[in-house]
Amino acid sequence: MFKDIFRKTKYVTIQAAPIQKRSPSEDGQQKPLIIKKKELPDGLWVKCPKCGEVLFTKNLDENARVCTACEYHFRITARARLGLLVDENSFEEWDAEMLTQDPMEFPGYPDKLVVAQEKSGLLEGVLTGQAKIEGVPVVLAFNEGNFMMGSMGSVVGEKIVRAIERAIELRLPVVIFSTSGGARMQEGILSLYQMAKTSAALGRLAEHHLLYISVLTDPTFGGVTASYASLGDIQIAEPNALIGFTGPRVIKQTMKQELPKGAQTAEFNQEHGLIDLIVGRVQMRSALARLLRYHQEGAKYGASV
Amino acid sequence: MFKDIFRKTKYVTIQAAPIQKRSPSEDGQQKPLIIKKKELPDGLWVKCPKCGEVLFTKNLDENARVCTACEYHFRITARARLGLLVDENSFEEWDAEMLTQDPMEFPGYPDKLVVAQEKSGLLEGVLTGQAKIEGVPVVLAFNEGNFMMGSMGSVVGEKIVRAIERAIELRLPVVIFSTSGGARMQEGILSLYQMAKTSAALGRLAEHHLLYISVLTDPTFGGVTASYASLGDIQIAEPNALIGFTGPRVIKQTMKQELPKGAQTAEFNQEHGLIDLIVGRVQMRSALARLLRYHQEGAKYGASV
Amino acid sequence: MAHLFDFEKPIVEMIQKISDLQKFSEEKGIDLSQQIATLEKKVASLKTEIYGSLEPWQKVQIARHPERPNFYDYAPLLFEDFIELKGDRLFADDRSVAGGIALFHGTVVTVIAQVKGKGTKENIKRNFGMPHPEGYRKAVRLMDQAEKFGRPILTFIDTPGAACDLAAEERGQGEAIARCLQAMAGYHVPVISTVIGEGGSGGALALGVGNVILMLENSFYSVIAPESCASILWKDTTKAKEAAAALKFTAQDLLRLGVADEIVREPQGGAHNNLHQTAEELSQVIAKYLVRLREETPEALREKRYQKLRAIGVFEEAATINLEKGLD
Amino acid sequence: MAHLFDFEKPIVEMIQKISDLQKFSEEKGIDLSQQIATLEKKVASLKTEIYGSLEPWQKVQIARHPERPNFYDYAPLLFEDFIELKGDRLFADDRSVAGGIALFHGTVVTVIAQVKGKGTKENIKRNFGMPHPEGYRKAVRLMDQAEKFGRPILTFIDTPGAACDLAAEERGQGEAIARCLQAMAGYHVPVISTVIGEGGSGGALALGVGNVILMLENSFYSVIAPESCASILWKDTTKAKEAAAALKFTAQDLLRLGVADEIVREPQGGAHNNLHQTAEELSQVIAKYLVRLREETPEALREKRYQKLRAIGVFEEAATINLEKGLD
Ligand SMILES: [Zn+2]
Ligand SMILES: [Zn+2]
Repeated sequence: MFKDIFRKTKYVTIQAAPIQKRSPSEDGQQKPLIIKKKELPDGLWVKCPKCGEVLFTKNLDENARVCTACEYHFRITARARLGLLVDENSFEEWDAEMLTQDPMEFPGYPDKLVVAQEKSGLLEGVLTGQAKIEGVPVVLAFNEGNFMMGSMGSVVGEKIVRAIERAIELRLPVVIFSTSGGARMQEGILSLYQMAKTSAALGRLAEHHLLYISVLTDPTFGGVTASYASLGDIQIAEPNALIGFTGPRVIKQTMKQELPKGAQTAEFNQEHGLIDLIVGRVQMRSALARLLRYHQEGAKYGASV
Repeated sequence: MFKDIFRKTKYVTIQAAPIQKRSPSEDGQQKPLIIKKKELPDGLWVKCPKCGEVLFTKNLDENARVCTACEYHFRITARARLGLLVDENSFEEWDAEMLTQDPMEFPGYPDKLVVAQEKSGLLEGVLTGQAKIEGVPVVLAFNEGNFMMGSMGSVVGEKIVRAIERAIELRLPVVIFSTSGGARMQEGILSLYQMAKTSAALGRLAEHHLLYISVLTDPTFGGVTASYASLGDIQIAEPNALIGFTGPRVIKQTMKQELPKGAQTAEFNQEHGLIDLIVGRVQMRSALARLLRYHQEGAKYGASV
Repeated sequence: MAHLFDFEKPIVEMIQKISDLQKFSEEKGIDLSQQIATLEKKVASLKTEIYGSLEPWQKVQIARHPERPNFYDYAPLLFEDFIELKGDRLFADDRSVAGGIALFHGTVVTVIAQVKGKGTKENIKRNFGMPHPEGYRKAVRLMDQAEKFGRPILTFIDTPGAACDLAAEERGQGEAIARCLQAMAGYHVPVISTVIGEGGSGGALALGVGNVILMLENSFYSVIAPESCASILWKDTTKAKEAAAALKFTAQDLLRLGVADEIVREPQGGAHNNLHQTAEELSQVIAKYLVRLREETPEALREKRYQKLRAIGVFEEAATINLEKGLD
Repeated sequence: MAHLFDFEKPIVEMIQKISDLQKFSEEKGIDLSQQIATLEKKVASLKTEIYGSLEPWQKVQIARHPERPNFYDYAPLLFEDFIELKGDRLFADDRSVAGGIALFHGTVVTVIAQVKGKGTKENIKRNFGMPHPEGYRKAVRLMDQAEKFGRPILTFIDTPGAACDLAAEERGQGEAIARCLQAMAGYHVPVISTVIGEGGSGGALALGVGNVILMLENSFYSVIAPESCASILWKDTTKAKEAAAALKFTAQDLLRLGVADEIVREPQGGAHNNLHQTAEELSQVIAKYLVRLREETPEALREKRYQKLRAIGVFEEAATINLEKGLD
């Protein structure tokens, strides 16, 4: 299933202006934006980093890139998640052409953006839009881990806020899949305030009594954990996903504190009361469909599902 | 100061029917209700149980029965608290004539009530009414520790709820001084539900944006801690007061767990985030007056105090 | 009958006698069917007699029966679907409180339940059904969502009481219970609370602020454990039986006192003798009240719940005696 | 000048020279008043030059000055009365966050502030001004009360960042900050946030959702600590100076970027050189904005705060370049 749907949605055509390099050192040298088609892993097999099992790529893809031996969840792209989740041809992408600027003229940022665009096949680190899951309409956002580690800059914040605001207009629930290293340093204070902006928008959604499901995937840290990823009516995590505010390396460096084994996993977070459900990727679609269905407006008491 | 005001309010005249003994074993033997005048301690001196200092009763009374050497707070009666707190002649008592029945026909309850009435000089374990503190009108309730350890039965619950409901009508803040061993066993499930009843009434007060200050005094436990005593917008405790849900003896017996030194004190509770302010009895009146003044309706933003 | 109560012995002895007779009849080829039929009738009437007149202390034993069905036994029978949601978002997930979203007779509801374990290992995990503050905070979190999304709330009470240890004190057990009480009183959705086993004091009450309060036939709901009451009254925990009678905490007492609205029938001898039958009764009674409550407006649901609480308590004022509904 | 920065040395040296000349003049009875006056003028112009063109990294050093006034220094000067209220009601009282009710220019306000300690002992008590989740939860609790009672909210930001240890992770640091952000965005009362020292990333932002955002002249407010940024960019924490310049986090930068609304002047050399003067400036600027905000309706306060947040961010759509206010 995974592979087919993946194929259907993989080759997206992006028609937008490339990032403009503003760094004076590179004046004039505008490098055209190349959206490379991401290939499926071209090897015939891959070794599971958790259990060491050698897996055929075909089998792995067919199992949503979840190890068939130990259920280790390989990281996947935003578009792959989308493909796994939504009803065929139901996805309408929003704000695909929004582009990052370099407001701080931050050293090396334009180059990093170009690399990220090439690596991810996306113009920016989040994919937003509207779709149906088992027939239930929903607004969706997916962080793209291959885009500067899913970090949140102005575009990511703005696209997420717009998606939430449109959900309010359309009276639809929102599901956001997070994968992020946190705020995007290169956009400085503007990046930081995207945390407040997205949290505020979700506050408005809540006032409209609309459902928000946050799905945390490996890894989710920093400014994203400290904003939209933690504000779900329902918090779902993929098994074994690492989730936290401060990364383990930083904790070790600054606090000279070695985290215990299993700290910051989805399971650790659930034990500490922060996660409602741990749902495997293969079961995600049906789990979300049930939850969405039970929160449809007609499902309020007095009516039946 | 303490002594004078105490004298003014000490000799209350209670005109109400005595408790009716309903226990069949004591049929006919109605013991008349005697409200004994509570005498001031008749010795000239008393020894502080904390620091061992020998204190002259007169000095102790003049210091609100707070040890002049170590600030140990001796327990005091509801009426004594009232005297320490409110503007002269400003107190209007409510529901003074409400009497407990014996709905469960609980063994020995009528006798216990008579003893409690004699010991406390009150018909039941709470004193409620309206008064002014430094000119600010307020609704007040005081548990009486000498009445069956300040336990909450139907009358205590009902009087507190009525006081809260009248505060809503009058748009006044509420201050409740708690001292209690918990729910009153002898009234069974009816006693238990007074917790829900008082908590629900405070919920209504909150919806009307009226201030509720809970003052916890030594000791406050059980059903009172698990209801109105914990629901203050502002939680104040007297120094060293013991406050908790389960008493230390029961924890020791059931859990074989010895509490660490200082557990369940006001200071322990403050460290654990449960108490806003620890205020000595001598400073209580002025502290409450400030808080009440800052919450007067005119003090809302746009106006000055 | 793995766990046998003393008061059940006459029944078991007679059943044994029938079994012996059958064996004898088969071995010897003697027709004893008439004698056996007579004895079987006697068993039936003995059961009716014994189980129909259980003393409070005997009900306590049934309510605490190690094989008494807990919430997780009922859930798959009561609900077409149940999605458990975890955590208080603050400190931990308390396993003595289960909560989530369920489909009940086609309606989406929020469910909150206290859960005792079966066996020592599970009991330790679930702290013997005694919630810590995080359990009550999880309950409030999930019930707040029920309010947000307009779902009825079903609570299931089954606890010896709230956790009574240092950790509970440190994290504000009193505050957690009080907030739960206050929150439940304020909701605009239907709330139905059912005591399915032990209803142990404030820890049970925290989930008991319903528009409707139901009790399984052999459950009890008490301000204090009978042992503790005996210890206070007579300095003697072995007098729990007497205390049980004094506390008037059975389903029948609470119905009479106007606190409980209806008693849900259990199979003869207790719910553990027939889980499916108990679940079916429970399902029907809850559904009946849910249908009624769904007729009410949100404001009326809240106001009537408040008035129900408001009316609990017996006292007199001056000469007037205040007799609340349900009290004779 | 107990703590001296390198860039202050020329000033100190010249002051020393003046002192030497004065001593010499007195001892020898020679009139050097003209020379001294000249030097004093030079000191003044040197101060203007040095302090008027501080580099970002120098501002970081002033903002982190061990003697820089903290909230507890300002409180008695800013407020006619301040009643500190403690605790999150859930777990603990976090001493790196102070909160309470204060009288400010005759108006009752709710105050929330991050507090670094002075000296090692106090710093340990206050976790170096790095709040744990309970600090943010206390803030939300107290701000919710401000909303309930219609009080304006003043927040004071001064933290290297939120606590970054296992305990913070266990108790949901991310959740606590996120809730704080969401809560602040929703209030109907005026909210004024002032960065008084360090504004360290998400931990600072948590108190930064104001209708008005003010910054002391030598404060900074950054998405990441300059040392960490240098470590990521150049694998070299000693390049913090370069990182500080790249991050554009000074008060002047934030004013230009449209995030900060006004800069509160500090005495020459930094707030630690004159607490009273700084407090007076701070008081006047906050009061000015409070008067303005009090003109607004509750709905407008909330809506304008949302729109202020909404406008933060720079991006382009297709050919249209979105230029937000304040950005040139
Ligand atoms: Zn594997
Ligand atoms: Zn003493």
